[in-house]
Amino acid sequence: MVEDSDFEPYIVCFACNWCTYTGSDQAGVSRMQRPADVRIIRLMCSGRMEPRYAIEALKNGADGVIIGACHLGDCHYLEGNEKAVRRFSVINSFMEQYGMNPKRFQFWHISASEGAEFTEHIKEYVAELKKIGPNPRKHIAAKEFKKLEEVVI
Amino acid sequence: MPQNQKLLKYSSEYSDELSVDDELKKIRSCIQCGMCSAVCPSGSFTALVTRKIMRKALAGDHSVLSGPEIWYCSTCFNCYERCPRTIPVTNVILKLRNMAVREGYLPDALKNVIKNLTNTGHAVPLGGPDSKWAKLREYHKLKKVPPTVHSFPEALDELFTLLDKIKFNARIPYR
Amino acid sequence: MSLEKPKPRVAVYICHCGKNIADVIDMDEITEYAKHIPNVVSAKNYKFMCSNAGQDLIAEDLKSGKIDRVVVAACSPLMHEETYRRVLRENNFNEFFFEQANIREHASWVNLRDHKGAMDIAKDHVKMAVAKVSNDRPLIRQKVKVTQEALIVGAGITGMFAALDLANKYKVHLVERTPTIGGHMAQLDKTFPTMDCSACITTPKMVEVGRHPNINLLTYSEIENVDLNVGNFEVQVRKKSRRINHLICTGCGTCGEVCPITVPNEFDYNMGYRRAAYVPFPQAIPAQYTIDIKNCIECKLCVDACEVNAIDFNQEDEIIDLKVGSIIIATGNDIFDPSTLYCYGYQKYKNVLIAIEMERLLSSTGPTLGKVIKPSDHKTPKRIGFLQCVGSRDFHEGTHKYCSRVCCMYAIKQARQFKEKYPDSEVFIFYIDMRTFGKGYEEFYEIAAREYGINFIRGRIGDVFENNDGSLIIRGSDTLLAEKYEIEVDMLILSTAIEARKDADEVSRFFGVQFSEDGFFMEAHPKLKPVDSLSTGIFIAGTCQAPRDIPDAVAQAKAAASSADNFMFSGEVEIEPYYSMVQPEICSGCRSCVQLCPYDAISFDETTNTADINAIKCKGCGVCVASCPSNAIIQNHFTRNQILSEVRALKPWENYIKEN
Amino acid sequence: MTEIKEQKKEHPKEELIEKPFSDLKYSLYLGCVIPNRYPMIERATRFVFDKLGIELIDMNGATCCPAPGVFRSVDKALWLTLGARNLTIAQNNKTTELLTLCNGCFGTLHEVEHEMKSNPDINQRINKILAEKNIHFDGNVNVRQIMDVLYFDFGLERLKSLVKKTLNLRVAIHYGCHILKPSSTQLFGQDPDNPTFFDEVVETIGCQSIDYQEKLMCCGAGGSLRTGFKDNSLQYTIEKLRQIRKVGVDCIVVCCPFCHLQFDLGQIEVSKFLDDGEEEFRIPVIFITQLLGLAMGYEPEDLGMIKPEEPKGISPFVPFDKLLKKIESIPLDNQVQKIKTNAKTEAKPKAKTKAKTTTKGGKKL
Repeated sequence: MVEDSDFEPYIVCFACNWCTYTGSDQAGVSRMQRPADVRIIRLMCSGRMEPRYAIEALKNGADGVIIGACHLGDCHYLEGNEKAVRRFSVINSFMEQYGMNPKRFQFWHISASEGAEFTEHIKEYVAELKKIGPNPRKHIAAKEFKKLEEVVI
Repeated sequence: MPQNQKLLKYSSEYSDELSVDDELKKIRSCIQCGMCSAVCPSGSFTALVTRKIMRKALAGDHSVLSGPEIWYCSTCFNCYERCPRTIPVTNVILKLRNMAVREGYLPDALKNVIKNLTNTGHAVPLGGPDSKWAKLREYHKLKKVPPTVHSFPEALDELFTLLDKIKFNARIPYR
Repeated sequence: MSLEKPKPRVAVYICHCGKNIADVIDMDEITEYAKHIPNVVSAKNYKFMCSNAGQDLIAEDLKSGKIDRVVVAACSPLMHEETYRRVLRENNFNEFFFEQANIREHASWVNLRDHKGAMDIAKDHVKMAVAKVSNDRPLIRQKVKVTQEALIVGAGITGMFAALDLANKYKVHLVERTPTIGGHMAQLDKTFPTMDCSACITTPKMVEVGRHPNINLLTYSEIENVDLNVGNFEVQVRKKSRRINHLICTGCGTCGEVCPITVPNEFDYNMGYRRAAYVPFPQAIPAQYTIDIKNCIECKLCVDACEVNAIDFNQEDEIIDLKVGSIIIATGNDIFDPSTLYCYGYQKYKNVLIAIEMERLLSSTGPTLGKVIKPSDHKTPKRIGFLQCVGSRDFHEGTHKYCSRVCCMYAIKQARQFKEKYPDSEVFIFYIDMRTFGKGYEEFYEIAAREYGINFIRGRIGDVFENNDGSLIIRGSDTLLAEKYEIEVDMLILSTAIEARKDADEVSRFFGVQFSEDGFFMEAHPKLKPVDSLSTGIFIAGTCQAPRDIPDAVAQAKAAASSADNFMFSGEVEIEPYYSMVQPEICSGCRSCVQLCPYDAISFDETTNTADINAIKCKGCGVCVASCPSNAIIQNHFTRNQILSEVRALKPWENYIKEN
Repeated sequence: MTEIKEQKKEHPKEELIEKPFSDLKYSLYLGCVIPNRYPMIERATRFVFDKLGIELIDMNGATCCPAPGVFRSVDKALWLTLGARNLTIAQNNKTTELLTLCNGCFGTLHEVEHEMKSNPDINQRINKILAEKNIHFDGNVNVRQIMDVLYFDFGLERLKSLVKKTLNLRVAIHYGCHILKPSSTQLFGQDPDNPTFFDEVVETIGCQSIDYQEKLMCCGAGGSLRTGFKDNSLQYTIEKLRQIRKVGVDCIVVCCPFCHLQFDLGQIEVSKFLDDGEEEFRIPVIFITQLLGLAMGYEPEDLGMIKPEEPKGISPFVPFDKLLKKIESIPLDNQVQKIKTNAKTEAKPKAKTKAKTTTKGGKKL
């Protein structure tokens, strides 16, 4: 097992182009430092987020998945984020059945001006994930990949 | 260079030490607006200019620790509340006092109070069961000795142990 | 034609961005890494990829025929995606065979000290971009006709200038919430640094706006709803009932004379009075009267008095439908209310005023006709003080971190005006820093001190106390002398901050524009697109974007007008081809997507029993794609395969395995 | 409930009012100045709280808080350690609420509580030190100040119902600093530049809070200033006393014994700074519980407002005589009603002026 102190979580963030992605850009422009644990994938709207993306990420061993959406009422596409919220709550209720800690799947409302909030949230989330520990799927994912490698090569 | 020149040599020694704490670090964003000294009641009567203290600490001027000014603060927190940059000015001064004490600048009058605490557990002790204050307590139909550390010798022992544990006597040059 | 899909040949270009990226991320290492990603045939790094030389680098490789897809690892795609797409376009490649990996904002800048961490992120982002670009498909931009009309929201100095500029070419609808146009500038007496009479500049422009045949002036009106079709925005405006028919009203003022109701006049910052039937000020445009129904008691004295029978108490709000090609938002600013800063005693002490109130007192059209008087006893003050940075440059909650830019100048201006009127008086300006940065501003400041004898005292005021006679004791500290002072003045003027409109969030929601951290509207790029919003065809100008003075506001108005003109001129606009498409052979006809589309872009074809998406109406949010139970809908450029390939490109366990 | 009935049976006549509540329970933290210099505050508080039906449990073996000015300045470790130790005594008393009668103690203990609860690093370090004596701070203690308890826990309504004597005194309130600031950890949620809780309590029990310039200024005692540079600290006090004298009051009311000491003994000490011909200060200083007791109709003796002939040189230093005479002349109950209605009609226009300022309806000119 990895010691808690060594463990750096791996977080995949699906960010809405109009708010969280821009907000994260703003955090960068303002040079707000955060743990180097987040990979950001751009979507046009959080409403585009499909459950399988999160599941795929977790299956691959990501320790946390974040959906970054606009605040309710501020959606660039009128109500995409509301649909995402509804979808998220359903998926999240299944997380435990998949053997995942529901905390590994997050839904955040970060507007384009909230680079500071984004940074703060990430710091807190990284600390929380460090407490929860690594994704148990990591081992399996690695083994599966190794097998695959053996077959292919 | 002539020996008698009094030129300021800037150093970030103090500001670096203060900046270990996220709150105190804000001192670096001081814009010298003068709000803290404007609302400082002590500044009306004494030589304390909080704004100057902030500047001296940032400039690394040694006189900020060696001078008496930091001890003129009555910790009323006016500056702390009003600073437009939300610098915790009072806490900066308290931290500077800590640093001054470490370097041996501790006002004499305070040494007595420290002695009181380290010997009796009270900064303002009763002065024994026969003192005039004990009599006053009796007059007011209260126990002659209050139910504080004064009534419990074992509590005083506990205090001594804790003081030893944090090596207080070794660190603070009050004796 | 071969049936087998040709293997994509991706070229990766890594930008140093000067030192912004190269200082944190080792260029050689990441270039070497990129070479080993599947599908990558070449990887290069260069100092500035966005420069001409950098673009040429891509163009050469494209021309050589060795590559057909491009990944640039540099800044945010929001910054330069368009630049690189153009390179592909110009070299006869489909511009959508391009992806940008953001390794500046999302890696190097947020991990300035953690070089290894930044490198890990950068590698992953490059890998994701390669994975995505490998699955990119050629797309064609759709073109839409643009309506040759413009909407301008807010008729202050910014809105008026933008309207006048655009109206020479296009029909312009100018919507204003209050009964008159003119905005804050109409309330000012003089303008710095030239000391022109504000009204003398503003009112002729107001008249021009009022008379312009191409400007449809909608005052006392508010935006009700907006349909955000790029190039063809459909806007509903509610024209509030004035209870007076403006086609008939001659503006004679009889109704105002007979009206028995007296209420504070907002235009004079509640210092003067108006009737319930009123024009805010004599030079208002339109000059016709309005009945303020909130305060009206419906005595109908005015109905009898009006000789042209213009008053109609049955008049109702009118909804006007507009279709416009571009929108300029110029909603202006609010003024900070310092009553919660108890130490300065605003609203507690009578003789503490805010600057805009002083402006009305100084104004020859103001409630006192230009005579400055103390509210406590109506006498002329002998000594006045100005306190700068009230609500600005303050990090407390409820106040603003930014500098409001204009307060230093307007305080000097008011001080000089006061001195001109009352040469025997004494004027103090308490400041932190005097920021007189504009053309002629520093000179204006210098003359104020030298010729007018205005006392500039560096150091904020701490407390204000009131004497029995209403005069004020000011206590502060002179930071240059390191001395505390106590000064007695008759009046204290607080130079209050400019702040975003309280209902700016409503406007932002209507038009889909974003906020900056300070509450003002966000420009698309702080330097290169200062009047563009992130929504195509919608522009922002004036103090709704940031605090600024009149010259800057006018400059922005003209910039926005020119941008809107540029946008509408060609008559058509290209829209991003990110729309979604139904694959009819897979569609099961369940109709679940039809209900979900917020734009009514999905229709159901009864004959084929499948859904169909209107590419023009679709804005590309992808909600339908995510919800389709048959996976029959695909979103261009963000297909399921692409996103999944991005997720799969990440190998979160790699580091973990290494460590064990 | 049974408790109340029993007590009633025992002393049915003595009870002016029935004990309204017995569910409130606090660990009473005395500090240094109250037990050792101003026992009358302890007496008044114990007496009045008993009548309010609030249970106070002694914190046996408590030390100095330690004083926020002196000890936090000297050594933060000492300050945190002893502060945390005092908190654990309340914990051992099986109470969650710790009541202090002093702003300074409140400043220290509240800040220590805050640091121990919010900063895991400090929590760990301090608990490690305390472990030497098998003590551990679990974090189940809330530090409360007497004003906070009267204002929130007991409440203004209940206080009002207990008033048996409308004193209608003109009083100068001194808030003190550490109860108001830093506002981030303060309990009242009021702007430290515009606090009202003390005024509200005093007005509720039938006195007039007289506004004076420098009302929110420090008394000068804190921050080791009195300890280290007494003359400087007295400059504060004389400034405040002059402003108070300007508006004319019957007494000064405080909620902190150190401020109390500074105003009481200070009035004697500032004599040397008086201008030529300036009258000596003799303004009685009383503690909030003493004022409350008087309003509830109790004898000054029960509230510690008497002083023995011997020994000399003890508190209080400013005599109460004039104040007590005035209070004696104020009748109980019946006529109270009349004064109350007067007060009500007076209060009305005040409310109106408030409304005026909020609408700010152009009445400026």
